[in-house]
Amino acid sequence: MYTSTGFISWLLRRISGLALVLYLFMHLWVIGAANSGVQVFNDRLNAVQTPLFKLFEVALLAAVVYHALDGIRLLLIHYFDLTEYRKSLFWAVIILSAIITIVGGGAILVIAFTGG
Amino acid sequence: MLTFKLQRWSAIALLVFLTIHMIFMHYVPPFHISFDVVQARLSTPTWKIIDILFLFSVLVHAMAGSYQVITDFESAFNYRKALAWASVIIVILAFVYGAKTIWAFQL
Amino acid sequence: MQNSDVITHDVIVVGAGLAGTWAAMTAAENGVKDVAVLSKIHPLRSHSGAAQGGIAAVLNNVRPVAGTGPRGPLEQIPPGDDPVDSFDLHMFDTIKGSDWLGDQDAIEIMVKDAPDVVIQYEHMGCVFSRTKDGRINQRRFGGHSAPRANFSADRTGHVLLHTIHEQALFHNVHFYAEWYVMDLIIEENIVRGVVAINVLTGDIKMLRAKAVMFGTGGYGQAYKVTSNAYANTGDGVALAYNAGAPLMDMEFVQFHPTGLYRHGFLMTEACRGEGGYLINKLGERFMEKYAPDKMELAPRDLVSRSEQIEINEGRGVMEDGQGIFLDMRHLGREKILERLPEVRDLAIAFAHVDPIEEPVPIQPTAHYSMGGIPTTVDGEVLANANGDLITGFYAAGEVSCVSVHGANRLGTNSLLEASVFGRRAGRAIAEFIKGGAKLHPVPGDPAEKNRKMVQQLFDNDGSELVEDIVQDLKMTMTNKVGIFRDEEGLKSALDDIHKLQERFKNIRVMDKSKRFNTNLSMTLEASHLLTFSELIAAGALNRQESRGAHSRTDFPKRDDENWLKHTMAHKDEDGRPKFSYKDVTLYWDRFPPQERKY
Amino acid sequence: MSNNDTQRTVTVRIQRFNPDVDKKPHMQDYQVKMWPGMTILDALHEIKTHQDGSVTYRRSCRHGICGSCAMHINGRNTLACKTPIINEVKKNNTVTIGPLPYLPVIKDMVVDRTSFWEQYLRVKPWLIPPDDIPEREFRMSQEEVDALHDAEACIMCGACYSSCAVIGLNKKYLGPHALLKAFLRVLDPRDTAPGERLEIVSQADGVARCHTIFNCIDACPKGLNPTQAIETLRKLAQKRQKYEEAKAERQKHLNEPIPS
Ligand SMILES: Cc1cc2nc3c(=O)[nH]c(=O)nc-3n(C[C@H](O)[C@H](O)[C@H](O)COP(=O)(O)OP(=O)(O)OC[C@H]3O[C@@H](n4cnc5c(N)ncnc54)[C@H](O)[C@@H]3O)c2cc1C
Ligand code: HEM
Ligand code: SF4
Ligand code: F3S
Ligand code: FES
Repeated sequence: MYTSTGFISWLLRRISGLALVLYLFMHLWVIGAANSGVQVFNDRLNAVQTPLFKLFEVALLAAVVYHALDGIRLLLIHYFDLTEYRKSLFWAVIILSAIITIVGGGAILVIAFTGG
Repeated sequence: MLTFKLQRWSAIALLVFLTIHMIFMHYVPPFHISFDVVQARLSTPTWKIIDILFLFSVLVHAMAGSYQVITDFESAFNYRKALAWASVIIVILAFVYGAKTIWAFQL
Repeated sequence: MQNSDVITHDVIVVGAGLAGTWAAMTAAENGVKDVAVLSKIHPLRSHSGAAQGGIAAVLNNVRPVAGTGPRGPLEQIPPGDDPVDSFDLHMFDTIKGSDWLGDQDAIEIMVKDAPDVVIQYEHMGCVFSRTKDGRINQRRFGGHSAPRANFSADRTGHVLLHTIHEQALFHNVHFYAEWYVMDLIIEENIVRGVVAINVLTGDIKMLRAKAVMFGTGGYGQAYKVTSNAYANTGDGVALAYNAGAPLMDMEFVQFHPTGLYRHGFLMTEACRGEGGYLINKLGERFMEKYAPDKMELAPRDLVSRSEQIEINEGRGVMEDGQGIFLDMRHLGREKILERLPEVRDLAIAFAHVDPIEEPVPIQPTAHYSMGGIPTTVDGEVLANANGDLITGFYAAGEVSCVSVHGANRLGTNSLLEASVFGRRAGRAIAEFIKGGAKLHPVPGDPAEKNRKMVQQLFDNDGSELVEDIVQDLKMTMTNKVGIFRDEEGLKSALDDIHKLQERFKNIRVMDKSKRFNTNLSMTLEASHLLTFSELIAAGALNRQESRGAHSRTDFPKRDDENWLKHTMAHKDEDGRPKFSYKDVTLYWDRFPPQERKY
Repeated sequence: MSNNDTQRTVTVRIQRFNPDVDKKPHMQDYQVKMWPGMTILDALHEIKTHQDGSVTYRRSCRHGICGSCAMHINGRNTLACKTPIINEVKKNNTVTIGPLPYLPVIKDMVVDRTSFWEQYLRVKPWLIPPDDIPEREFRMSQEEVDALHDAEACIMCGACYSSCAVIGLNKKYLGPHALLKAFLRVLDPRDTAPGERLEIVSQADGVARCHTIFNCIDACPKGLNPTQAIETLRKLAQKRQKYEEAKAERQKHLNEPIPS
């Protein structure tokens, strides 16, 4: 295996992307309960809004944030010919993702445990 | 090339929709989501259009991405026509199902 | 002979450098369907790709700015202005460079074909550096009295090689990459084919052909400090000699003045062509003493000798005093980055010196083999000094000796030679094949003979390591058959070589496997080094004069009366070389011999 | 670095594999005495010629221009002949050398490059020139030449190819080297088949399969940038017709001086 920042970013992007796809279909199923009536919908939704699921949501947030920022990085490189800045952009994405995940994730947890 | 392009366009669309979605679903009160909350929001047509477009772009993006991941393997690459059709069908089915769900909130 | 073991083609070219590939491509272009090229390394790895400086041709695109002298800036020649360069001038420079040993008919052909070949390269996609108005750019080179080195930054050979290889692929030439040719079969003065090892599998096969062409390159690996690739072991000359062909002017080996100190890699002559200085320990531009007019841009033999004198007299640089400084700082960052990027990389990687900021330590390095297989101007190999031919056998490029370089080659003339005479050989081969050439029977089973020979090498299990013999040979050649030579040294060199040949009988091949056995090919290469080194030393011993790259301290003068002739070496029955001599073709009225001063 | 330091003995750890006799690759250690300026290739030469003749690798030019000696040194693809050994000696006094990744091993550091050359052939590396050939050279500006720099300087060593994770998964991908070659021809003002070439690179195994992993740039021992070439090809492929027209227009003036 040949590693470099580019390779790591690609691996993380793949993993996060696939995780998001998995989540997407689960999400569709959860929301899809609306087709079976109000009660079913609210039950299913309550089930996924317990504190445990909130932790899971933070992980999800990390995945989305990283994937999206990395996607932005790629788009920037594509359209503005920034291959020379690939490394600094990679580190920028990592740092930004960490910050957003901590702040955003913290907010989710605070909201979850204080009840908003 | 088509997959590649779909992936980028849908990514740009997602940047908009996903950001809206994340902020409104998770960081704007009420924080506990229930049928009524969703129905209240979806009663405005703008929201309905946004959600449908969001659904469409995320499905395209997700399936184009998955297709790319799978066909990167040489063994799957040889069946890429079939895989492409499968992806298209999944996108259509999921879209119909999702759109139906969004419609369901009109009740 | 088992049939599955025999491969047959119309034409077999050995060597995929510029000479071999040009011949193959041209033959195919001219209607020969079945052309195969064998190369012991992948074609694109051939040493032609290492050439840096340029390829000579009178294009008259560029001239010196009026009144700025021999090292001043260059400018494009505006349309309609008078040309500065001419065929006669290029011829004269080449002849003078060759110290009048070059055959002037061949030189004339090369010079006149040159613009056409360079333009053909350009039309085939070669990316040359350009003048302002979009023509091929030209630079100065040592010994050339006009800017006529056409170049692509400092990777000219690389670009030419890739271009011609692509064209050969386009013309459906079949390449056998990594096939090592180990035997040439000539019987009754008619070529029958070659025996080669498929390096990947270790299988040894007979390859038959109506015509065989050699473009196997030079033999610089016989020296300790060399600019040459590992692959330049003179296989071609040794194989031809062993098969009964003569070799010509082997004693003329060119030493390049600017090999990177200790490593020998080339710092192209373009470093000086672009204006670099040579400086000794005292900070003097010592070329003032030796070539007041041309200075650093005198021909290579002269500059190398001057450096060696400085070194011998204690004015060398570096710890051991064996170096000279090449100073390019005054060229400026921009020019170095644009014109000499690869050279700068080399200096930084291997000498830890950035030419933009510091002078680079260099020393003379073995560089080019003027001698080789004698041929006509159409690449047909001569059987003897009388001019008889070996039917179906062709050669071109550094392995051959047409002879356009005589006693000393001018820079940029050898890419040209390989291209011009490779192309001519290709055309001649096409004529030969279309004229009804026959596939001649192969007597005996040469492949089996070679298999046995290899088996014997494996079984030998002696006590000598091949590398020790090679290193001793390199020391001998460098110290005794190097830039300066004398009788005593040459005799002792011959003695050394004979002893080494004896020691070689007692070698051990460490790797005995079939698959990709480079230990075996290195062993065969070592035997070739021992074969032709003997000819260099013996030829040098016989030639009692100093001419071009051959410099005898005991005979410091050129002697046209006795030695204005080519040395021809034949393998005698006892396995030792037998010498005869061949006249040089001179146009007495146009280019009579003169004293050579720069 | 002191003299003592450069002349010490180092361990060279080589991945050995001869499929005829070995079931799987194994590591073998050799001790080599360094000298100042010694390269990895020099060390290998020392081992091969004095210690173990069966250690196998490709090499020719010794100075980074022929592309033979690309291998995997301390986890990086690079040219053995251009790498001073002193730079690679790790804390445990060891240099680790193996074959280029993702390619079938023929023997030790020698890898099977068949797919590499096949992809090179697929992009039709040769120039397809205009029908009417002038007597003299085609006119090109130095800027047009400079634009081709990376593609023209490529020595086809394969360091990029065998670092690309996509190649690791799928040998049908054209790969950075072949795309760089395609780039050379597409941008060359003299080439008349940009459309055909862009068609080739837009197929499913062409530019779209590059996931911008950048290993190719990081690996290239010549400091070239195949990714940028791929990006450019992607852009041109999307406006193929316009580009073809622009090029046809440029080709009308191939025979005229570049205006200054
Ligand atoms: C560092 C350097 C820089 C140079 N710069 C210049 C320059 O700027 N200008 C210039 O004009 N000249 C230059 N030269 C000289 C010039 O490069 C060579 O003379 C020329 O390229 C020789 O070409 P060739 O085709 O004869 O042989 P090569 O390119 O050496 O090709 C030899 C071929 O023969 C094959 N071969 C050899 N033995 C065997 C065998 N036993 N079996 C199968 N195949 C075999 C090899 O694989 C190879 O393909 C330079 C030389 C060097 C060393
Ligand atoms: C703002 C949001 C997003 C942006 C900007 C974005 C951007 C991108 C980009 C540019 C790629 C191409 C990568 C490549 O070709 O190598 C990609 C791949 C992918 N994306 Fe997204 N994406 C976003 C959100 C999502 C979401 C929500 C999902 C899941 C549902 C997703 C799933 C995928 C998958 C599976 C891939 C393929 C991975 C790969 O090829 O390596 N993306 N994304
Ligand atoms: S791009 Fe660089 S790494 Fe790739 S083949 Fe060319 S020179 Fe080697
Ligand atoms: S490593 Fe491979 S994926 Fe693209 S950027 Fe380079 S070719
Ligand atoms: S030996 Fe030629 S690139 Fe290393």
